[in-house]
Amino acid sequence: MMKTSFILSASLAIHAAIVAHEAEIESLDRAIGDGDHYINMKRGSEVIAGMYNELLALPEDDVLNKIGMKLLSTIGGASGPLFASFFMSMAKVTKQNVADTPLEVAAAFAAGVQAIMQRGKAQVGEKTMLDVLVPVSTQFTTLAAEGKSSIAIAQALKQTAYQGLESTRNLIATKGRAAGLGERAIGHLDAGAKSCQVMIHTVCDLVIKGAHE
Amino acid sequence: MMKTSFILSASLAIHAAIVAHEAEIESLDRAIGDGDHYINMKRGSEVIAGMYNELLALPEDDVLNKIGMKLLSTIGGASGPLFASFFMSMAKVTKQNVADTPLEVAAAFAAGVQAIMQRGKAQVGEKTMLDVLVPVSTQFTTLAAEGKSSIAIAQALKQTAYQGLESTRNLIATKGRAAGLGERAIGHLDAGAKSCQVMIHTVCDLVIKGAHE
Amino acid sequence: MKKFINKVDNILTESLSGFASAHRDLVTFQLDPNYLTRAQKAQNKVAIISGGGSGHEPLHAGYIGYGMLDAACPGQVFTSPTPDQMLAAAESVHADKGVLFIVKNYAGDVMNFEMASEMLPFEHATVLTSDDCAVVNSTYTTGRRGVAGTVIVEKCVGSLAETGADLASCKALGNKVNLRTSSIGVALTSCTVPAAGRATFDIAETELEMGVGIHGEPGRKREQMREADAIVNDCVQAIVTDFKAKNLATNQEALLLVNGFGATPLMELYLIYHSAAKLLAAQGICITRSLVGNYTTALDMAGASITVCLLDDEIKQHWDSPVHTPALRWGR
Amino acid sequence: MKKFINKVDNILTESLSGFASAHRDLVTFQLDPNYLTRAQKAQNKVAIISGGGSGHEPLHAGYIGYGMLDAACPGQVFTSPTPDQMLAAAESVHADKGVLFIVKNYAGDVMNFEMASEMLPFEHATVLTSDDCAVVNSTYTTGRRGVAGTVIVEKCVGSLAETGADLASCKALGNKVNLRTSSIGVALTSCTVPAAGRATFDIAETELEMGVGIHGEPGRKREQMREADAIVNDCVQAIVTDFKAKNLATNQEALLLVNGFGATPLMELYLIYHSAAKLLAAQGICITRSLVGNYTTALDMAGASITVCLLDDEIKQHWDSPVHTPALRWGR
Ligand SMILES: Nc1ncnc2c1ncn2[C@@H]1O[C@H](COP(=O)(O)OP(=O)(O)O)[C@@H](O)[C@H]1O
Ligand SMILES: Nc1ncnc2c1ncn2[C@@H]1O[C@H](COP(=O)(O)OP(=O)(O)O)[C@@H](O)[C@H]1O
Ligand SMILES: [Mg+2]
Ligand SMILES: [Mg+2]
Ligand SMILES: [Mg+2]
Ligand SMILES: [Mg+2]
Repeated sequence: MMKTSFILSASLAIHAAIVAHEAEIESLDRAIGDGDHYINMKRGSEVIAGMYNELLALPEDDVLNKIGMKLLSTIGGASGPLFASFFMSMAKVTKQNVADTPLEVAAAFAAGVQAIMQRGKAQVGEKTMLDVLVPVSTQFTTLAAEGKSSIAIAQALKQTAYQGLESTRNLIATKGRAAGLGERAIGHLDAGAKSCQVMIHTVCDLVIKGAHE
Repeated sequence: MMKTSFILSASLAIHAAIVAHEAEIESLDRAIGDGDHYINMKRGSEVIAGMYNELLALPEDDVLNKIGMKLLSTIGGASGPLFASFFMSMAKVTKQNVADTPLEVAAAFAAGVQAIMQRGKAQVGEKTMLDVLVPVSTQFTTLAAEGKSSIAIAQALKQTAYQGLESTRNLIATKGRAAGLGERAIGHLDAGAKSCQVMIHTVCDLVIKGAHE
Repeated sequence: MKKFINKVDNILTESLSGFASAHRDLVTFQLDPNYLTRAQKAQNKVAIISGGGSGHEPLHAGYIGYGMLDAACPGQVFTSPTPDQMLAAAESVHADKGVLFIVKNYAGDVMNFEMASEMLPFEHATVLTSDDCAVVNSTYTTGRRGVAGTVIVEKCVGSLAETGADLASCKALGNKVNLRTSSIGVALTSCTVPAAGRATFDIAETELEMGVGIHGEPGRKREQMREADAIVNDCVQAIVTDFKAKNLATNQEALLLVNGFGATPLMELYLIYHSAAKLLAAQGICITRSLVGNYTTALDMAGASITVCLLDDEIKQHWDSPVHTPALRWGR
Repeated sequence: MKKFINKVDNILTESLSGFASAHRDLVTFQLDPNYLTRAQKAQNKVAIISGGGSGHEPLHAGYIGYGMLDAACPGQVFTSPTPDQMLAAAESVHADKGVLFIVKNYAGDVMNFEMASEMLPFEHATVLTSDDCAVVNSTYTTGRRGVAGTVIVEKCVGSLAETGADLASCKALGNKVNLRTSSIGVALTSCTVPAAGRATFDIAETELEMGVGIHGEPGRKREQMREADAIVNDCVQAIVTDFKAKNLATNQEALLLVNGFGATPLMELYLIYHSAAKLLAAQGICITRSLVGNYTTALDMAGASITVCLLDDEIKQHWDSPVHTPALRWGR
């Protein structure tokens, strides 16, 4: 399932999706953050898309690790080290156990999300990207354990990601820049949650499309 | 004609007239100057109006000189030393020869205008207050020499002052701040010319009103 | 957005190149990864390194030089720098007495410096600055933000490091200065992040943002614009309340820093200083050291912050000692 | 208009009081007539006095102190000070070697200083600064305006005066520096005079004013906004053309001052510096001295000016010599 070719296709699709959502992502971080999240995501996804040829011949875990390292030195801000930790941690799990079955991929994904939680010292409910990533990861693992097909899982996760994003709307932020805003953050979606939802949506679509081909 | 009581009435009327013309004077200096001419004129005329009681018992030349000195230390900018020189010079002439007849007043006025020209090293046609003051002074002397009545002179001078003001519209400035503007100054009236026109108009009205009483 | 720029993507390198060239006697600029160091490497001292998003100039690169920083790592505008910059800077200025990172307390800065620290092959420590008292409910959050008080921390720690003090002492002084420093900021306008091309927030002619940070994030509260004394009074009260909450005695000498955010003229900053010094005196805080100007900015934001640092003999000594950097210089 | 003020009428005294209190080791402020002097009166030297309308801070009061001015007379905002201020200041700082007035060439400043000079009971002279090369057709007018180059004149003359040089030498050096200095300014926005309460001119997001002075007067030309290199190139060309018109050889060392008008961030000023230094080098002018920051402002105007001073050994010596003022300090 998670072949190098898939990872690289996903990276191109993610870059395109981020760019397509410029206005939304940008305005969210402008409303309750400092307005740079879109630029950060674009800079990061662009650089990874540009590594396509360089990564094509490498094994999956190497690809994931190189993506993590590159994001670490490219994005900066809060999202940089978080996404970097995600990929570097996924790489470690994938190296030990090539992620082939949905259950294996779910385990790698869970390890990535775990790394974000550790690096950011944050939990669900703090109005961050974790409000998307944690429920998605939990459901991913559950559905995979139930033996659901990739396509069914992908369809479900799109939904979950969207719900996670929406859940940030009525939260007070206790992590990230919006934490300075107190109640003024209520009513706004979290920017990092939005870009995670967009990325998950994009990758799920890729899985669905791939399964149909 | 130019008694202390008249000078002091004129100073009150001038203060009121300047304030009444705030918008016009202010916007002219904002358009091709630095925007402070109204504030300068208001500060100056207010201080002089406030000296009413202190000046009431003094002889004319003393009053004129005190007004000049006070303006010198109150207005600043280009208009401060110019108006100060005007009054201090009028005072000198008045001391030598009490300005009683129109001709004597015209001579004192001419001396004041002369002092402005010397201090500012400027002539008619340079888009300054002199474009009002010089023609007014010339005509004042002419009409007085012709033996015209104060009221006739006052009526004529209002007209001349207005024409002088209008003459600044199509000039390029070669003195004062607008000199930096080149052709961009064309189409705008000069702020200092405007306040001189307003003051002359006001004093002439006072003369006309006084003659009718 | 009207700015003196060529291409948005090149602002940082062009500006940093100009900075390094204008101050070539003091600083050297390395590209890719970006970092700046003193022109002459210092020996036998703890290497003091700071960094953070760009847009706060002269913070931090303007404070490189004798008596202050050894290196600075500029990130993208309002975006924390990355660990590779910090590692390269540390590698370059490290002089066998360890490395001290001075980091403003923002999630991004903290995490990036943390990851750099984890990879650093030599002795190191970190001072987190968190002088912003605007976010009152601090148990709730990851802690307060580091703002203009960071300059005071960098000055004092830099001075101590110059004496050959060890890493632990430098860190301890940094923490002490940070504890005794409290700041709060007020914005009259938003700033415009060049890459975004438009103002981060909208604000009416009759409004102000109270308790803003230095990134154009909205503040704690949108309030009505009012006269300077009233605004300053609210700021001073917040600072004094903060000192009391920290159990710091306020009847003592203090340093008053009135910091412009970038578009507020000196005339207004000195007027704020006048107002703040009077109000602080009424609270028993006597101002004996002062700094007024643009020291920790938020691009082109109109606004200012007030910072008070409660002095003791040690802090005074290290504030007064000679410093020679592009943005702060005295005594040599 | 949003500004940190209480009553418009009190801005100046409140701000100057704050300034004097923040720098009480260096300056003393006298009220009514308003002037500022060094906190310690200097002896055995020509007294150097400057002054002008307020709104250009730190000019001139920020340059009072060792190696620069003895006193400064601040007028109302953008309005020349009055002769009584100058007389009182001269009386206070005069030390039997005469008084040198440094005056920016504006009708108002010139006339007020002239009237003060006529009343001054001791030896005196005046240096008129006129570094602004924006007004090309100068035979037409009362001459060019004095802008940011005034800082360089004040620094060099102040340094020479400190050596005990006589009045004529100080005046001669001032004239030389002024002759060898050329400036031009660009505004991106207007400023707002507090008493007027609104912007002096309107300007679109796509426009700039080329060749502005420092009072919010419109410049020589309204032009299309364009990239920094193109703007800077036009400025550099104007300056080089001016030097050529003055028959000054341009293949020599120079000082480059990139001056912010008040609301332009350092990031952009250093970017302008980068661009200007490159373009000047292409013309054979090699920048060996630099100053970048808000040194001669126009309240809250966004914009910047570029000043080039062609150096010789004497100017270099007096630029490099120690100076200790609120706004410029090095060497002590
Ligand atoms: N401690 C944290 N844990 C998880 N996610 C976080 C944390 N802090 C911030 N984030 C996420 O990062 C996003 C902001 O990223 P970005 O704008 O790129 O960085 P910065 O906040 O430094 O400007 C937030 O919207 C939030 O989702
Ligand atoms: N050299 C001069 N001779 C005569 N009048 C002058 C001269 N220079 C300026 N003025 C007048 O002064 C007016 C400006 O006065 P004001 O705005 O008070 O001073 P400033 O120009 O210093 O801001 C101009 O509109 C012009 O009429
Ligand atoms: Mg952000
Ligand atoms: Mg004016
Ligand atoms: Mg950021
Ligand atoms: Mg003026």
